[in-house]
This record gives sequence, C-alpha cells and structure tokens, in this order.
Amino acid sequence: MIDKIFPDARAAIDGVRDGDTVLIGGFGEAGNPTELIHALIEQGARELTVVNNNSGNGEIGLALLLHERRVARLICSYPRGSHAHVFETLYRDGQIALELVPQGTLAERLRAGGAGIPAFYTPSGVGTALAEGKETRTFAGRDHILEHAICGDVALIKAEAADRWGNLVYRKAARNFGPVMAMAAKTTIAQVRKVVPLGELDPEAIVTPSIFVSRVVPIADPISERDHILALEQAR
Amino acid sequence: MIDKIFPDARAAIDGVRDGDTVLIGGFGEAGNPTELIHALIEQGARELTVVNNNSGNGEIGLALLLHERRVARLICSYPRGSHAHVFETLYRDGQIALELVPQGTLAERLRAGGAGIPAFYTPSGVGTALAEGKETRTFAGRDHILEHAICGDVALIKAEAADRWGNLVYRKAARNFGPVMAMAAKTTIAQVRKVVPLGELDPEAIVTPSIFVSRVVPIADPISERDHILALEQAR
Amino acid sequence: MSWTADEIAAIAAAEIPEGAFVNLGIGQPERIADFIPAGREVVLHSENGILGMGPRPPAAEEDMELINAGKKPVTLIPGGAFFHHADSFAMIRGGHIDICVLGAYEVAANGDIANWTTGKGGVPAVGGAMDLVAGARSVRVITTHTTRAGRPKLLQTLSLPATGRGVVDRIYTELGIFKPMGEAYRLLRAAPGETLEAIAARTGAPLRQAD
Amino acid sequence: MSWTADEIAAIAAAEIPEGAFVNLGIGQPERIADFIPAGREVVLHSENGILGMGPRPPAAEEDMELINAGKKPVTLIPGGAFFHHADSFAMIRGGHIDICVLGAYEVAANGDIANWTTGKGGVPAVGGAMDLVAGARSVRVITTHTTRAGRPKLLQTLSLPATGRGVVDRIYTELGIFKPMGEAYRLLRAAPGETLEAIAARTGAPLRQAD
Repeated sequence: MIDKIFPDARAAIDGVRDGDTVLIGGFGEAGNPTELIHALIEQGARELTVVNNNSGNGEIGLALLLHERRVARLICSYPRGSHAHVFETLYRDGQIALELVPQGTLAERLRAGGAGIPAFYTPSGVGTALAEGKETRTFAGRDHILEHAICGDVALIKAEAADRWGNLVYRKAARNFGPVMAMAAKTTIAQVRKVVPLGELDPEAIVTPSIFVSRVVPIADPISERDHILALEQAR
Repeated sequence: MIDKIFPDARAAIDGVRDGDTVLIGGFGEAGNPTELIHALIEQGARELTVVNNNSGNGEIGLALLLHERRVARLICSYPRGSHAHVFETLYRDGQIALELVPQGTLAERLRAGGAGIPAFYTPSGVGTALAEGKETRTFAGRDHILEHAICGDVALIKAEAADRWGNLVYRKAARNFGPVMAMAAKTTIAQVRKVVPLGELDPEAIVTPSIFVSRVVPIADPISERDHILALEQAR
Repeated sequence: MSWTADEIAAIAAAEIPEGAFVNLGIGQPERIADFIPAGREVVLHSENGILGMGPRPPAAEEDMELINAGKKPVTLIPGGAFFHHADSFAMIRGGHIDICVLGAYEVAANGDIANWTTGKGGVPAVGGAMDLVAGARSVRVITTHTTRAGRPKLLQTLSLPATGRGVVDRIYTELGIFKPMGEAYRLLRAAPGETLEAIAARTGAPLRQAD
Repeated sequence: MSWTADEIAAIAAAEIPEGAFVNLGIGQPERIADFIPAGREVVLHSENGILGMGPRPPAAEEDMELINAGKKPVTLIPGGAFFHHADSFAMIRGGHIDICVLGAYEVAANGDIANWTTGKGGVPAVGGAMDLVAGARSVRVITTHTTRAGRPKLLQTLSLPATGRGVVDRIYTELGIFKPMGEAYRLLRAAPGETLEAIAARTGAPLRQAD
C-alpha cells in the first residue's frame, strides 16, 4: 500500500545532506512550512542553498535556519522586509550569498525545473542589472534573456490537506510557490493541516497530484508567524 | 458589469478573420468545441491555421471544417485515427499542410505562448526527424532542441461550467488542452454545458481563471461525437 | 493647487475601464482600489496568486493566508480565484494584465523606470516589479513629482538602476498626468492652477503641451 | 515454448514496484494493467491528463470524457486526479514517470527506438511517444520478437525513423527479457525451452547471456 504519511516532521526530513538545494515554499506569512524547517534545523544539514521568495520572518522558520548558519546561499526575489532582520544582518556582514531573481522568473525557473525544460527565454529583467552576464536574444523584435531551470534536492512546502498518496490541496494565497516547488525537487516533503482518506479529495480540484509528493506530515496547528511577530514586537 | 456570456455560438465566433490561427481544444472525443466549430464554418473565415491534438473525428466539428476547405495548415501531434478519414484524404491529395509536433511539445509551446515565453529548450524529439533544422544545445551533458511558442488569434474550447466573468471548470479528461489554449489566444471563446452565478465556482477549484477567457456560450447538450460516429458506421 | 494623494488615486482610477484586469503596486497605487467608480467592475490581480482581490477585511476577519503582494490581509470577491505563482506570473509575463500601476523612484522620458533599488547598498530586493513592467499591457506610475529634497523624479535618463526599459506609458503626480514621448514628456492634464511652465521647472526633461 | 501475450504482460507487470507511476502505451502495453499483482498499488498515468487510471468500465458506465490515450473509456480510482496537458507532459518530460512501457516497430542495441512511423508515407503521427521516451525514468518495450515476415525487431541499428535515441532499457518479447547494452543485447531471461542460440538466430544484433 502506498503510504507517504510520516509520523512527525523530524522523521520526514531525514536524509537532507550538507550542500543540498532546499526549496522552501511561502510568500510573506502564507504557506511557510515552519515546522519542517525546525525539523531541518534539528536534523543538522549545513551549507545549504535555499530557494524562497523572501528571507524569513521574525526569528522562526527560515529566519531561524539562517540564524543557525545553515544556509550558504539564498536564491530569492524579495529578501527585504519589516521582519527580515536576521537575513539583513547576515547579508550586511557578508555571511551569506544572495542571488536575486525577479519573482516571475523565480517561479518559472522552478516550474521549468519540474517540467524538464532546462532553459527558456523571458522578457523580464531585460536591460537591468539582473540581466548582466546573461545571454540575450531577440524574438519578434523584442529582447529576451536566457534563464535556467532551478531544481531542488528537497522541497519543503505547506499545504492544507493531503491523502496517503500525497495529493495536495492548498488554502487561499498559501498556495503560492508550493505547486512549482513540489514539481522541481527530487524529494518533496509537505506539511499539511489534515490528512484525509484516499478518494476524499475532489479529483477535479487536486492542485498538486501525488506524483510530485514524496512525504507528508500532518501538523494540525502550525505556528502562527503573526503571533510570533507580535510577541517579538511586544518584547522590544 | 462584466458579462462575457453570449447568446449563441454564431454571435460568440464573430470577428475571426481569414488567415487567423485558431487553437481548438480536445483530445480524441473529449473536449471538442463542436458547436463553436460549426459556428466558425457558418461565419466563413478561410485559410486558417488550426492547432489541435488530432485532426477531427467523423464528419462534424474539425473534420467538417477541414471538409469545407477552410484550413490551410494543421499543427498537431496525432492526425491519424480510425475516424480521421476527412483529414487523411486531404493530406494524401496535398490539399492541406501539416506540422507534426510531439504532443508534450505542442502543449508546452501553447503554454509558453500564454506565459510570455517566446522559446524554450526541450529534450523531446532530439535525434529524430522532427528535430531536423532545429537549433540544438547541450545542457548538463544532454542535447536539447529549441522550440518556439504558439500563440493563437482565437481559441475555441469546451468546458463544463462558467460564470459571467469567464472563470472555467472542466470535466474529467475533457480538460486536456483547454487551459493552455485559453492562455495562448488573443480571444478565447468557451462553450460550456452550464453558466452559474458569479461566486458559485469554488475559487480553489477554478481551473481557467477569468483573465484567460473572452467569451462564453452555453451549449447545454453538445453533440455526442460517439453517437455521430456510430451513426456514420451504421450508414456504411 | 496640486492634487492630493486621494485625488491622484481617483484620477488614475477613473482611467481604468470596466472589465480591466489590474495589478496595483504596494503603497500609493493600492489606494486606487478605493476610488474605482461605483458600479464599474474591475478585477484586481495580486502576484501571489489571487484574481478578484477585495478590500482589507475587518480586523476580526483577517486571514494571514489571504494577503496581498504587500503581505497585508485582503479579501476575495465573488468571481475570484486562487492559483500558483507560475500561473500568476504567466498572467503578467504573457500580457494578460491590462494595467499595472506602480510607484517609482525615477522615470525617464524614454519610458524607463527605476523602482527597485536606490543603489545605495543595503539589501537589494526586486519582487515582481521587473515582471510587471515587462508584461503588463499598460504600465502606469504614481509618484510624487519630486523627491523630498525637491529633485525631479521625471528625468531625461535614469540615474538609478532600471527596473525596465521603455515601458512606462502614463505618469500621475500631484502636478498632472504625463506621457513619456522619447525625448520629452507630454503634459496630458495639469492639476488646477498649475501651468506648463511651472511644472516644466520641476521636471527633469522637456515638457510639451498635449495637442 | 515462447510466452503468450498474457504471460509477457504478467512478467512486465511483476517488474513494476509498488508505488510506481507508470505510463502504459496503447495496445499490448495496456494489458500490463490487468496483471499487476493483487495488493500492489501502482498509479497509472494517461498523457491526456489522468493519474490513477482504472480499468475499462461496464458499457453502461462508459463516459467519453474519461478516456485513455488510446481514446477508449476508462475509470478513475480513489486517489486519482485530473490535470491539463501541459501539466501532464511536465510529469513526463520532468522525469516524474517512473516507468513507461511502449510498443515498438524496432529497437536498436544502443537503446534507440522506432515506434512512430513506418516511413512508408501515409499520414505521419507521433502523439506523446517522443516525450515519453525522452522523459520517463525507465523506458521499456513490449514487442513481438520478429515481424510477421520473420524479420528481427531487435536490431543493431534502426532502419526506421527514430522516436528517441539511447533510451530503451528493457525489452519484453515472447522469447525473453532483453537489455540493450550498446553493441549487443543482454538476455536477462529466456522463455521456457528457449536457448541463447535459438534466440540469437532471430535477433538482429549480438546476444549475450546475463552474468
């Protein structure tokens, strides 16, 4: 019987290796797999390359992973923010490498990685500092740059519900990077609020089909980043 | 008030011009917008380039459009079949041009057209007759070929339900090329079994968001290709 | 007498037609949503996977899984839909967004825009800005006409790193509505009491009257 | 005594592990689905947007909007999902399909396969074959060992137009199970009563015994 459900986050995270590329879902406070990241911290892998739209909020999740000095390089579109002080300090101190990527290019490079497309041309970023050193080519009179796929060794994502095959549905704007990161990694690990019996998810409404998911961990009541940040602010 | 609902197929099809590229959804008998194609025949546009996975079944829909000699060129992956006699005759007589494309490349070229990606590299077809004349490039030690986006002037697709904004859901394997064709055309026209009030479609389960749809026509009880083909076979 | 921020938002809103799919940048552009004329249906897109974005909810109904690009809680109106990031940017890059309205540090008379970095060091961040200016059918800018120090923001050429080249086709400031024309700006409309000459004196490139 | 078509299907099925995502080509490969060992969960993919494809339904329940790649009615089992064509081929091209099993006109000892055109004119058609052979992690072929005229189908090099190059890693025929090794085939298993020599005589490239 196919059963991708793991008992806890620590068990699910097993096997991440030093130097791995880890895709981490989430946009702002929505969709961050905080418990999986904490399990990764416990697990101990170092020198990671992390792909995430932002750079962590407050002092939990990705921010804590950065604080613990596990990340050598961050690939992201928007590492700035009112609660991004952990990253900002590391960056200013030259303790972390940053590859800045336009958000749509980041999403498309991940999808390409999942779809077996090694590279594609895009108009985004043409004529800017982020296009420097990139191959330029004209299609239909318009300049485009060549961008390469991003593949991950591991993806850590958060979804709303899963079944034992690993089919996933998300909730509202917490969907964001989850589906493309699930496609782009060798091992995709999803934390979900609930696990439902096989056949309960509507086959017309499954967003990430089981083929893209390796392991599922139920985390019924994930950490609220908002509560964490409010507590941080009150403590100051 | 946004209202993309048209009273009938003939009204919805208005404006197709001679020489247009028309993307037509469907795979086998599932998802073919037969009534929209019949309206296109009535409308009269000629010298069309048609993109469809197949080449029409029996003597209705795309097969009838071909029979009426409105199509100069077909871009497709699988024009052969037990009910593809109309195309086969035209092709053998040199009356229609054919661009044969691997099915996944066809789908991806359409998605690229819709996503603003003018070209991408793919491993599909490398080393075959269908790669002849195409640029080849090696990524990570593996050969790939460059494929270009397909954009349509018009897309004709069939979906299950729509609202007045043009949000679409499909039914089972009739989804097939509908979503990518909807993205790739300047004007996307969908025939749907039913129109539902705005807000009734689950926002988590909408497959084609309204932004990709221009016009919607309710066709409650579309022609059954299977019945048509059975009738054809009995008549022989 | 220059326009207030609300007046500028209302003017920009008035130029958004019914049925348009619109992406509003963080900050001043977001205010446009409050001024869409009553009864006119406009569909707001948020880059993080929302079409049909509605106003900020009451505090008790805030949901941190329903946030906008600025990471603030929003709502979904009937007809709205959720989708993933690659689909969201397919909408943007693929030319499906009719109008985006952005803030800017600088614009140039050739349509260049700079709004992602002041080039002064610190942490660089780009988000979806480069995709939006490359992909939206009409790229519009709302900005103060000059910096706090009084330096023009409408320039001949950018001094800051570009977000995109030759993309801006309309600029709204407290002094008027402008269109980049290549070597110069065209003044499409002046705020009440403002003259071509007075505005030109605060603009970093030649300013011409609309025909 | 060579294997029957059902025996070949059962042998190919036995080599599919639990949890595998599998695409079965039209015709003989489809029969594999009937021989998956009881209790072993395998997820069948159909290129037209189905994961979790089940068997053909009773005639009264046939639904022409739930068909397989061969356009025949099928069913969906619990856990199944529908998706669009670009997503379906992202699964294929992206290396997510563990195993595909295809028919073939010819295979070559270097792993080349020809299964899309006999090169004789008529209407050419490729479907998803080139994507499948380029993308599936393991490409397996089920074929008769020789043509009806008795000509070998396992060749040194293809005589027909290729579907893909260097992709096949297992071939099932009525005479045995074979692995393309570059210059020769390796006989992994012979059908009962068949010998290396007897099979080699009907094979178009050198045949070696497995170690």
